[in-house]
Amino acid sequence: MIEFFSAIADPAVFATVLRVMTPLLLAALGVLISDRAGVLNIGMEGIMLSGALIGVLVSAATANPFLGLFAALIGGGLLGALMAFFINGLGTQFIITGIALNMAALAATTLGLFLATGDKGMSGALKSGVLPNIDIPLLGGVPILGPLLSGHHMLTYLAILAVPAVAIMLARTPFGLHIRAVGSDPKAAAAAGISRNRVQLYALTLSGVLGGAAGAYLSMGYVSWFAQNMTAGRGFIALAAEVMGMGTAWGTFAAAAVLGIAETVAITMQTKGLPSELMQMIPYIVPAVMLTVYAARRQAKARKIS
Amino acid sequence: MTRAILAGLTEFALTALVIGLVILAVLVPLALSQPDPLEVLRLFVLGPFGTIRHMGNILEAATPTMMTGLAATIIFRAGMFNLGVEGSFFLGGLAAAATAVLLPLTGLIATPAAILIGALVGSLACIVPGYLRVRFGASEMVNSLVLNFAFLFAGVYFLNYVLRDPNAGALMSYKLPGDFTLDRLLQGTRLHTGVIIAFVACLLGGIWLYGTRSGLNVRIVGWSPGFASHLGLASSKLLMQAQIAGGLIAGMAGAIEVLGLYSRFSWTGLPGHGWTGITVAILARENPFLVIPAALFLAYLQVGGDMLARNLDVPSEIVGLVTAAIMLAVTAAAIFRHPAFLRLIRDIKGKEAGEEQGA
Amino acid sequence: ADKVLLLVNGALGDKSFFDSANKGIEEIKAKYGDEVETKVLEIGDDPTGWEPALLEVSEQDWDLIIGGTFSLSETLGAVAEQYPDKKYILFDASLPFEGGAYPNVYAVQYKQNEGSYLGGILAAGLLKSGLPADAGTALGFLGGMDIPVINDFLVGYIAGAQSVTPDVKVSVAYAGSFTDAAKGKELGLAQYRSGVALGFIAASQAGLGQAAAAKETGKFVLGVDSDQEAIFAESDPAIASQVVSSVLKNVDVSLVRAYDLYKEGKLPFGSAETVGLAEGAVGIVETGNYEKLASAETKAAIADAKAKIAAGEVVVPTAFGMDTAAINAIRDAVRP
Amino acid sequence: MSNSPQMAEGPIVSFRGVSKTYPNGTVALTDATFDIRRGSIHAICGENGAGKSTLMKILFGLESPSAGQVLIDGAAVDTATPDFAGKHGIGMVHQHFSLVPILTVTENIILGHEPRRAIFIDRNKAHRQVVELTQRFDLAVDPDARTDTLSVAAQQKVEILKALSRDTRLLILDEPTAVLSPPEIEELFNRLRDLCAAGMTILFISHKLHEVRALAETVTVLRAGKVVGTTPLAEVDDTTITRMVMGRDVDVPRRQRQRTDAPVVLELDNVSTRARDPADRIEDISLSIRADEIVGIAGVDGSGQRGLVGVLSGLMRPASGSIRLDGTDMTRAGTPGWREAGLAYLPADRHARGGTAALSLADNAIAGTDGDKALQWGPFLRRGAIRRRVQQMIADYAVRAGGTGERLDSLSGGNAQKLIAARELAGSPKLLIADQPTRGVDVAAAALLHGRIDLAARDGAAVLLITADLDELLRLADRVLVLFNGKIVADLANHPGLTPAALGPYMLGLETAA
Ligand SMILES: Nc1ncnc2c1ncn2[C@@H]1O[C@H](COP(=O)(O)OP(=O)(O)OP(=O)(O)O)[C@@H](O)[C@H]1O
Ligand SMILES: Nc1ncnc2c1ncn2[C@@H]1O[C@H](COP(=O)(O)OP(=O)(O)OP(=O)(O)O)[C@@H](O)[C@H]1O
Ligand SMILES: [Mg+2]
Ligand SMILES: [Mg+2]
Repeated sequence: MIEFFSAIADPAVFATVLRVMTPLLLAALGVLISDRAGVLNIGMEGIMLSGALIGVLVSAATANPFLGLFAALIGGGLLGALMAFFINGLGTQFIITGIALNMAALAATTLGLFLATGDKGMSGALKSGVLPNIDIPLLGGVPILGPLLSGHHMLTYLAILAVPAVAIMLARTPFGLHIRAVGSDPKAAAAAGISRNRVQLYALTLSGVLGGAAGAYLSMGYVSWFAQNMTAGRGFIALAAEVMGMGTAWGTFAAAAVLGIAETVAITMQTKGLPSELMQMIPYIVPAVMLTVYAARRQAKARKIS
Repeated sequence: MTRAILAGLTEFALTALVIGLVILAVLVPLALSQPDPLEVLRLFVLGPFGTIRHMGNILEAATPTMMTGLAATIIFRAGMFNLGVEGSFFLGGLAAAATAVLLPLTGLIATPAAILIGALVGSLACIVPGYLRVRFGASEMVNSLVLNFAFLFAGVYFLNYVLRDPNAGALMSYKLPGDFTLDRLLQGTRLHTGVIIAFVACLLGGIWLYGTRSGLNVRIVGWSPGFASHLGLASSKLLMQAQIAGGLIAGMAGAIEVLGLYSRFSWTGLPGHGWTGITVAILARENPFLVIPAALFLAYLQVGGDMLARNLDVPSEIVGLVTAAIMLAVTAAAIFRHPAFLRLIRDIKGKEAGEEQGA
Repeated sequence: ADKVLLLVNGALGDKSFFDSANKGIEEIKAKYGDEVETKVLEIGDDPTGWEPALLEVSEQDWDLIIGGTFSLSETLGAVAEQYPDKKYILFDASLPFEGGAYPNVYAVQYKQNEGSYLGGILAAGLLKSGLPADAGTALGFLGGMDIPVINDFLVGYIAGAQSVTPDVKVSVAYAGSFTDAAKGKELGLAQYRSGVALGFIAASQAGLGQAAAAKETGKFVLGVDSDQEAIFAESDPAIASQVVSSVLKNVDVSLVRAYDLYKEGKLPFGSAETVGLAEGAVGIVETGNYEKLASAETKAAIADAKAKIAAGEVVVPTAFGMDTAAINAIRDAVRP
Repeated sequence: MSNSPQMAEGPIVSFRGVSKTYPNGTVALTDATFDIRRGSIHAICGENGAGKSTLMKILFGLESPSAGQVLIDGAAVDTATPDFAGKHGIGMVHQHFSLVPILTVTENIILGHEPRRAIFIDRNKAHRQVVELTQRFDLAVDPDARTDTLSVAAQQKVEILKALSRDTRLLILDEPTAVLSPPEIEELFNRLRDLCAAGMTILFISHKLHEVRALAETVTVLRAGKVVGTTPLAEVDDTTITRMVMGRDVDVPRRQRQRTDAPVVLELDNVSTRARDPADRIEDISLSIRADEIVGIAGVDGSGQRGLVGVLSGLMRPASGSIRLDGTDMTRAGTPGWREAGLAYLPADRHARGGTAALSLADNAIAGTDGDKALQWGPFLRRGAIRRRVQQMIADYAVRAGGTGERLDSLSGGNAQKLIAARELAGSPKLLIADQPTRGVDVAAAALLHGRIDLAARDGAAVLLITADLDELLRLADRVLVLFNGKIVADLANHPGLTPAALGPYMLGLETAA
């Protein structure tokens, strides 16, 4: 146990956890907002993928990575809004809508990449920028904590700041109240004059914005290009993280951190020569085990009380 | 009765019309960019019916998704959103191949034994998340989603360390012995007896769901757990039975796919037929009889898109876009609940109701 | 005109294998102009679609149908039997030609282990001299998946490195994906952290993730399949400067060579050839950073190895035919 | 209040030719025209499905009329615009609870018009507003409690507070008394009279004529979407109103018990449950019911009724005591055991527990008849036989339905309840539990259901009737037990002298007579 903590306190390992966690956390918070509004965003994977491509294309075209990020956020938001239009405007089921979006996004990003670069694999030929790491002025000098907390990617800080922001938004703002009301009982919310369609539209849009940021982190943070299907299932892991987080922002944060640690452990173990297939199972087994343990404990508690 | 059928046909016609419009909306701009626009439409729409072989391709592509669609239907009907079908399909194929490679079976029992073992092992991917839900209340959707990948990597590990043929140039199992195969049905295609199994399975599934007592009980448990407990139905047992049945069917589908089409096992990623099966189930409105046309329809789109990509300079990704658009269009309830449409259906049905009362 | 078709059972844009085959077709077209009509057809990575596609194109009026990979080989063989009048070229795999089988198929395979052997010499040589002293003490290898083709690169690479430094250490990892660049980058960073100075990235776009890690940490990568320094030369020079060289698998060269022979009527249908360094079908990039970084001694060692391999004096080990335990033994022997 | 003095004379609301056809083709209202006098308490009566709720939803801005106009203060208004109700000072207590269960009382009350500070909810101000509301209208609830932890009566109070929270001058109450006990109803009525005296206009919907009489001055009767008439209550007698509502006379006699010496069928000895929720908790309950005996349970909602039904249907196991049905020990039996032994049970929550909305009438009607050889051949269902059986049930219970293949949720609430009753009462049950059998059901359907319950008793069933409708209780029950805090506090033989008012003190735990 001590070994584990001292390993995590190693700035390099800690930074790995943060990097692995960042896209999961951004996406999972997006899923959280949609879920609390009663329309679980199954299309997160597709939104991330689109955000990743849009960010690269716009950043390459404008030579400004911040405009690229901005475009990724807008693009993600528009896709979220599009989902809301389909679900509430045309009455499609939210699961089908998400699956369809994922399918369409995979095809469309490949096509888009091809149209922009003449290449279906990756955008290496485009000169797209990366978003910067941020050194926190005073903190950087503090021993132990400084190297641990300073100098990470701007979207990592954004993701972590998004946790209290989402928590406060849900608990303390009228919009958050409306989200919780609509997600829990749309009829009752309607009786109070709150339009389910409008709230879900805004919630999915916001969810899409966070998904766009998660995608931009992959293509403008991790690496400086877009590659076909580069999200590699992170949108689905984000769904798992959100469910593990029990519908709260802080819980989602904890779940994303645990998944980040699991993946980091898997990566470190691989360099020690354990079979790669078994290491690749770790990030998938951990959420299943945690989910089940939580559920079992909740059940046991409920039984004890009644 | 006749009018009820007429009303059903009206709904079907509208569905077809909507799909037609969607295809046009996606394809027309594409077609116009081609030298011969009409050829694009002709190829996509009629191409799959052009030759026996292409029709065989449709059936071939629909065989696994009919069965995974059926499996997903049964699972969803029991009120669980268990996505283990994909994992079951993968494990079923792997276990069938392992049976063929590792067990000294020959003759007529060889293939059935491999399919049986494939079904049994494959069902695990549905049973585990189902059990964790029934026993502990853990979300079966998320558990099945992540466990699918865990099963995949465990399977690849098994393939690499146990089944791998070192003389093959890729990560592949040893060749499956000749007794482990399904008969081909049609020259020039790979259509095999599995397609008959798939059809029969869907029909039996439909008869079970709508025509038997246990099918009715599963539908009750799935739709309203409260009513089921009021009736004293053994909900947990019925739920698990549905997960087991779905898992067995999906595992069997994987086994049939491997034995019917391949001479070696070489999946190193999830093959995707389980995800398609989930789409099929939803398109079929969770009705086993409708699973057949829904799977055939998706296969038809697939074949049409492949033909476009093969014969014209059309990127193959267009199929993904068309399929996504059609999935949305077909499930867009707003179209089917539009007042004008409802009035039409009511008029057709209403007269019948009137007639019955008059009689 | 001759009609030549290349089937891509994956997707173009992999920056390696299929792109190289595609380049071969382009070179054929450039070389023969109006004498030849060429087309490249992507048939996707779902194996269920391959046989229908092969059957369909075999019905059409192509003279020469080209397809690659071991996964496609059995399907291609079965279809070729049904269309004896058509000619087929199978690359990167072979068929059992014994007893006159498949008289209309020509197969060509690559000794990628020979190319990566040179890569190994280069890497170990650079480790001795050429890289900054603080870069690290070990070599790395990042594979897309733990599969034979990739491991063939691995064993050649290790053998080459050992020929320079017998007790060289090589840290081996697999990304489990050829597209997950983020994962590739993390594995790369982990390797660099553990003391790796230079990693060989046989993992397509996932491998390029490690190139991004090299840029961040100031460490190095050895590219694969095509000149990966060139990919970033324009768009991201900082990455390009960390790519010491690339191990090449010149599918294009082998296809042009095969077509030349075909035109002369000398292509040996009904048999398989294995091409390597001697035919120029594999090799390493010897321009760019290689020029700058490699010491004269290393360059000489590479030239020497080329000659010896071509002469058959050095036989590079191959992962084909090795079982998993044997490969594990090799990996364990060099683990840092 | 935003009453403008110069308008104070004319009607506050006028409906002019209001019609409503729902998208599925249901014609809910045809040409409704009448006025509501400012400052009055105006009742609306009518059968199930007469269109009462629809009219109120239009006035509240939740639905828009297909034709016609609504005038407020004499001016035509556009309903169904966002915040219509807030703008015109209209509050509504909906027929079905419209509180969000996971929110607190305060959050529910401010929902849709939250006080803000910058972009945040001003929680202090919200809290103050709610406290002030509870004091002004003398309706005490804990502002910070989560709504789903409150009793039904407390939730009703929250509903009313919510309706009053926005400068309300017109308050709509759609069947607010259905879940309340008589003393609670009396308290509610006193509050409403106070509000009216303070200048508020109140629209009140109820199926119960005596309530309408007790509270309102004027009544409008709707039948099948049309206005039958609007009259001052003082000018009409009960039979006239009943005739207006029903289109004919209905008379509701008390039940006549046939045998008083029949054998005891159900016996409970000192049965207790341990449960956290008071509704599930019963203590030391002993009772026996004979064949052809209907025992009515009175009691404020949540006094242990659910626990009693739970142990008698296998949903809960008693912590102590014993239960016998027809001499067989059933103490530890589960639901299948109870059903096997001859339990029929009309659940109170009929939407969740009475049937499956998405399944056909036929499937719903034969659910739970596992092993009935007439309907089943091996594992297979005999569809023809089932259809004939269910058609017979539909005819016997006068269920208004399109056909046996229609979905259950195509039926109105009353018709669905008749179908559920037809299923439960098929065969001859030994024990019948009827939990709120006619809640929200119109008079004709209620009469039919009462007849069937009576018939089941005569056929030899012991009947346990749990109902909040004391008229129904006194009409049907042979004996009345009053539950309070999980205990039986009164055991009273029913006789014409027993009145709802007499039950009140027991229900509130002020007296005992066990
Ligand atoms: N949303 C809806 N869609 C379609 N039909 C509806 C809808 N709501 C109500 N109806 C129908 O409109 C008619 C009037 O319903 P409404 O709820 O106004 O009746 P009500 O008088 O309030 O009845 P109850 O006494 O049962 O509350 C009924 O036939 C009902 O079936
Ligand atoms: N959204 C809707 N769409 C279609 N029909 C509806 C809708 N809401 C209600 N109905 C129909 O309206 C009718 C009555 O609805 P309502 O909720 O008023 O029931 P009810 O008769 O009052 O019964 P209960 O009081 O038991 O709920 C039913 O036929 C129901 O199917
Ligand atoms: Mg009503
Ligand atoms: Mg009602």
